[in-house]
Amino acid sequence: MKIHEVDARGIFAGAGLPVPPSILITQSAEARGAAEKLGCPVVVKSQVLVGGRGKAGGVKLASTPEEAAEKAEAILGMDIKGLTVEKVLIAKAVDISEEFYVGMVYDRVTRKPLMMISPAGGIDIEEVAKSTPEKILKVVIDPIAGIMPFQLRKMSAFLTADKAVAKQLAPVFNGLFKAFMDVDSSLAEINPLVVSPDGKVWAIDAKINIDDNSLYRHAALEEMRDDSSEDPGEVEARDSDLSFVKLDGKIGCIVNGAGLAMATMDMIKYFGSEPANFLDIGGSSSPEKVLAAMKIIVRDPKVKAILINIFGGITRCDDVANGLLRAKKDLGVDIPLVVRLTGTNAEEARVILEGTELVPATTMEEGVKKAIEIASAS
Amino acid sequence: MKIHEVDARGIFAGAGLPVPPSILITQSAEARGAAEKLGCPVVVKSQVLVGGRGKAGGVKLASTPEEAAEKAEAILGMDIKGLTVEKVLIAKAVDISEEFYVGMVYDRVTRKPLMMISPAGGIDIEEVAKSTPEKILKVVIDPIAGIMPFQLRKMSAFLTADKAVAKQLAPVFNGLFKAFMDVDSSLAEINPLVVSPDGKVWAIDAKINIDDNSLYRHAALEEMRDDSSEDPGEVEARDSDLSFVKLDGKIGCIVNGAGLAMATMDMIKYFGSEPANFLDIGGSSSPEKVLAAMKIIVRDPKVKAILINIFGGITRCDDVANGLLRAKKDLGVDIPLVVRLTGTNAEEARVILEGTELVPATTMEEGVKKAIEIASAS
Amino acid sequence: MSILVDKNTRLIVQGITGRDGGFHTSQMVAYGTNVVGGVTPGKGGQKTDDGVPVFNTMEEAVRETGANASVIYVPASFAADAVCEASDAGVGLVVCIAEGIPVKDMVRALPYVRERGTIVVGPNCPGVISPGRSKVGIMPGNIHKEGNVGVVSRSGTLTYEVVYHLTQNGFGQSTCLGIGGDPVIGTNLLDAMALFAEDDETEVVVLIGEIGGNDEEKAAEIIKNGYPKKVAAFIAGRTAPPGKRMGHAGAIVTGGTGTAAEKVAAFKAAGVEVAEIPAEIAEIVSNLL
Amino acid sequence: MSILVDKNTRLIVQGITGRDGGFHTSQMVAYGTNVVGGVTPGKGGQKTDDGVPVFNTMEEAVRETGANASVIYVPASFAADAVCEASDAGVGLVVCIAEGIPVKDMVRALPYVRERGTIVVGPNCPGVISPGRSKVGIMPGNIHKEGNVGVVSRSGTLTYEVVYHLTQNGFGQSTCLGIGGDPVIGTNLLDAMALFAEDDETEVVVLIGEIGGNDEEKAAEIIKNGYPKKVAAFIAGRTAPPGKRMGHAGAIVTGGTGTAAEKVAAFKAAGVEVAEIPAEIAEIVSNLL
Repeated sequence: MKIHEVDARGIFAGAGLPVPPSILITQSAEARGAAEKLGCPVVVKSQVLVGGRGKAGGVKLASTPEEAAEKAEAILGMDIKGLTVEKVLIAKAVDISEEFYVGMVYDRVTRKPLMMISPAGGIDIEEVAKSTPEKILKVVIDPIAGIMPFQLRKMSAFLTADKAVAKQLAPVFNGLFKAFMDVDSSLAEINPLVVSPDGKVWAIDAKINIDDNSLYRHAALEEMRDDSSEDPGEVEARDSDLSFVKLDGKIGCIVNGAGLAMATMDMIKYFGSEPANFLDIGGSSSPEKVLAAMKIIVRDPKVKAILINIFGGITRCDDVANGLLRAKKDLGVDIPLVVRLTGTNAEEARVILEGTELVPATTMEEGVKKAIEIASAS
Repeated sequence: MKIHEVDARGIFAGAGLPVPPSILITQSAEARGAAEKLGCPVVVKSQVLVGGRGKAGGVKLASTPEEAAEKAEAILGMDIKGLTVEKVLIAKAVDISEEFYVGMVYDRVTRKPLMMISPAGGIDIEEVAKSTPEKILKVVIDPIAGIMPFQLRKMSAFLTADKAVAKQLAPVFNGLFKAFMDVDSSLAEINPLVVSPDGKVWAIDAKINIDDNSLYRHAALEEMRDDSSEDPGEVEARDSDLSFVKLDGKIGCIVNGAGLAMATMDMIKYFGSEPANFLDIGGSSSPEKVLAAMKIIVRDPKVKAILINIFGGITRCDDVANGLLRAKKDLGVDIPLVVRLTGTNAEEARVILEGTELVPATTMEEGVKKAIEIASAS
Repeated sequence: MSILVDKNTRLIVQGITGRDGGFHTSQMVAYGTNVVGGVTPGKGGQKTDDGVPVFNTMEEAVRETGANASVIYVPASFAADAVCEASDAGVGLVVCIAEGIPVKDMVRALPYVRERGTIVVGPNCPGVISPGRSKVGIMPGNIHKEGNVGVVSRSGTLTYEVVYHLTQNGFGQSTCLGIGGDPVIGTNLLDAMALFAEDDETEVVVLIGEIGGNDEEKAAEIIKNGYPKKVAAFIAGRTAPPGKRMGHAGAIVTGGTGTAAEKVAAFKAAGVEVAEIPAEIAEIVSNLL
Repeated sequence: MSILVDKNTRLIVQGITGRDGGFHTSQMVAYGTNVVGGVTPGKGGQKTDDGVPVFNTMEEAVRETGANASVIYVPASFAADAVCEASDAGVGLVVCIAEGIPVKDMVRALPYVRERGTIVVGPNCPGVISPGRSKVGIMPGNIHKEGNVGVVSRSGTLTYEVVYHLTQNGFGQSTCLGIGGDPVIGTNLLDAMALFAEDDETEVVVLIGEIGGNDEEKAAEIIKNGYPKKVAAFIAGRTAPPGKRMGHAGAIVTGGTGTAAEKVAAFKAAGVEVAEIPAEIAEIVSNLL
């Protein structure tokens, strides 16, 4: 789960990181007061859950309260990568003499938290990683013991030779690690972490993703979820415990298992068409889940055929069959359904579907081909 | 370092353990007020740094404030194993229906904290360990991750089948572990941990030893040190960074290294005499340390000869020789000194000591035999 | 031989009295897996419908049954603790089927179990099966067949699909292993490859990868430097949109972007044939054998 | 052979610019130890009087010198971190001379280094010497002599005493190892015995124990069950008073009281001759060879 910068700033500040003060507003009329309270210059920052806000014009500097109001007015309501800006953060601006990058994720190889730092922070950090990887230091951190003193020394020395700055970095690293662990983060970034001309260190941007699996123990974080920044289909899918990503093709897919779902999409492409979505109904799927999946897919007017590809292990094919029939009836679905059901209770499912309009397929390949054929014909 | 029960209770209470309220007094006149404030019955407990206070009569129950005053009067000033009782704790008494033992140390084998628990707590726990070891559960605890939930379940189940009691035990185990780690303890014990007839769990005794090496980072704990409860020679030795234990024989020993010091004592015994002390002057020993060591030993009137046994590695033999000569002069030592110096700068030392009254020896065995001979002759 | 599980596997089911645990215990028993016991705290002393004794703790279960492996079906919030409990009790293999476990919990549990020498498969995985000998997990047993193809996969049902084609075409399996799709797992693609490398019975290893991470790229490197078994591969996610990126950090950590195209290219550069669709795996295996 | 250190040992001295570190670096260099570098944060770029280059971090030191071992002379409060730093930098052996380290610090450091495969000797120990090849520690080199007796000891100067007698009587040593007297140490008596068991050069192992703990009792059990080397023993502390007891817990944990009498009895029951005084060790070794 992604959370807004303003919430990430709050978490960082709580972990002791030096975050400049800021005020969140939703009306441009509030911008002037906020800027006056904070003292100018301020930065006016759109709060949307996508990257590249700066490049899209969603982050502006303002040197007077009047200017802050103007910028807020311009940014509120702006469209950034398909998302409408509904909130703006007015943050105290910091003069920048150096920009560092500091980020954390879990490392799949060592199975431990990994902190990555670079003295070349800012918007081009990915380019730095590609072209000058020696400018990135990766430090594996013991998940329980935390960052060792020798690691803090090494990391500080990698970013700066200035002892007064280095002294402020250890609490930043420790604070970022603490925040990362405390909120069950899957990604935490400060980009940039800056040094101002007076030698003070500031975290002027904040990004935190939360591990969805941990939300059951973080009620406060769950409240930071912003559904308005997401595709409504994806939100609905999540509420039904489905995994859904909208795409652009003609063939809707309902599959059990993420790997098989991707393989199904790949095969649709391989045989010359395009999938309309990724949809994984997961393991033990009830008829209700199939119904919910169908509901989301039929809403897409581009969809000309729906392929149901199920390899039953925990998933019972008869459950799926019943769900399909109910969906067809309840939703009045008139899009052709191609159904491939193999594995647990496949025979029962075959019996259930016999004599219906559903198009049966015995293999995934056959299913894909039939769906493409139907979609092309319509 | 040992600390008093009253201090250990404070540490336990701070870690969330259920410790009955108590008041420390130094005058018997304060006992009545304390008992009234706490509410009777109360336990009157001598605060001395030795075990077996109960058996020595240093712990008494009082059912009225008057009785508390009488008991405090009797206990204050009492001698327990050579120590005078100067403080008494008045603690709210708890009715007991079950007594558990819960203790923690570091385990040398796994190099991890080890919690030991028994449903047969109380004063005879060591007997329990010897005769019915199956009544003791030892649980190795991860020093950083702490006690795992499955371990808490197992431990609770080992002590009780009563779910309401078990529910109170998990915080006790976690709290004891936390206290043990937080104060750099080398030993922490609750004996007994009791269940009162109303089903409540109480830690009615508390014992904590602190790792001396950690005191540099625990100023508050260092203040809990009670020198009055220790042998003055041992206190003086510690202040001079020496390790000293008083014994009963005629031959004083000054040795570098604990192992060699013990081997020297063993050899004195082996050749028919008894050592007057254990004294390890440690590694890089300055003449000052030798002087301090000598000062402590000559105070013992039983000592008839002093054996200096040094195998110089870091310790320089000439340093030791100079210290000996200075001690002999400054302290006016007339007890015969037998000196065996081998290793680093032994030749320089030999030159320094040439022509003095000090009795030279070339081997440890020769030194021990000469010292015994001299001591027997005097 | 085979890897991880065989006729000598003596299995405890953690969470045996739960809905999933109970159902799959029956399935495993029916397949012939030697399920020697189950654990559910507070339900010790019972027996399941399959006659499997239930214990309160793993320690008790191992002591009473001589178990050497466990499979975990407990709810996500208890699963990491169950992994540690199993390891502490001394089993050498823990297969964690449970899904939805916070990454942090596994990150904390894995060093604990590694210190005790336990191999963890999963979490969030279908499990391990050595056809004809032992099935530890949730995969449909009947699609498998004894043979000399080792299968290791990051996904569940896609593995069934591939195995189905293998079996249909007469290629049995030594062991099929679903390692799970979570970011932090006990046994990864490379660990599984190392196990297959040591297995006499396995002649071909089928690697079923997918987008994300860079284990496939590393596997390709290992193969390039000389891997003792023949390898066939399949990568799912060629059409996946770049989609939800892991911020900058995700790209920095892997060095690449983890796309299917990169993985396919890496395998091809290592001389590994990569199937375009699952059915092709059987053809490739056929050519290799 | 020998154990732990030999002519191939490439040593870094951590805390090389300190008083003890500097002094013992000179001593080790004079003995012939291959000291390839030193570390003191903030003093990188210097050279010591012995011409040894100083680095800021262990990582840098190892990268620049190809070191495979380190010895630690830093103050107690920094020592556990230095152990972890050395392990993280990839050296296989860390000899921690530093004394006065809180037990908790080592308890937290040891799993970290074990995970990385580093052997730690100490803390609070004299170090390791393979006479004629490499001396890593603070022991006087000149009392040693090359030979086939392995010595492992819980104490420092007592070891010198025993080694002195061995050398005087013509019995050289393969390796002499002081494991340190702290309650929690990286390499204990049993670990050292296991290393000597694998060493072709070592024919007799001399165990120098003392009161406390129960490693000696366990060593006796190992010998009883068949240990491949001949063993001679010495136990210090026969006259030690029960003294400062470790509360009930201390006695419970070991099962015994850790007295010298118990340890001597255990060794004798295992057929190991125990010297009454240090000089006797040479006689016993003489009889065994």
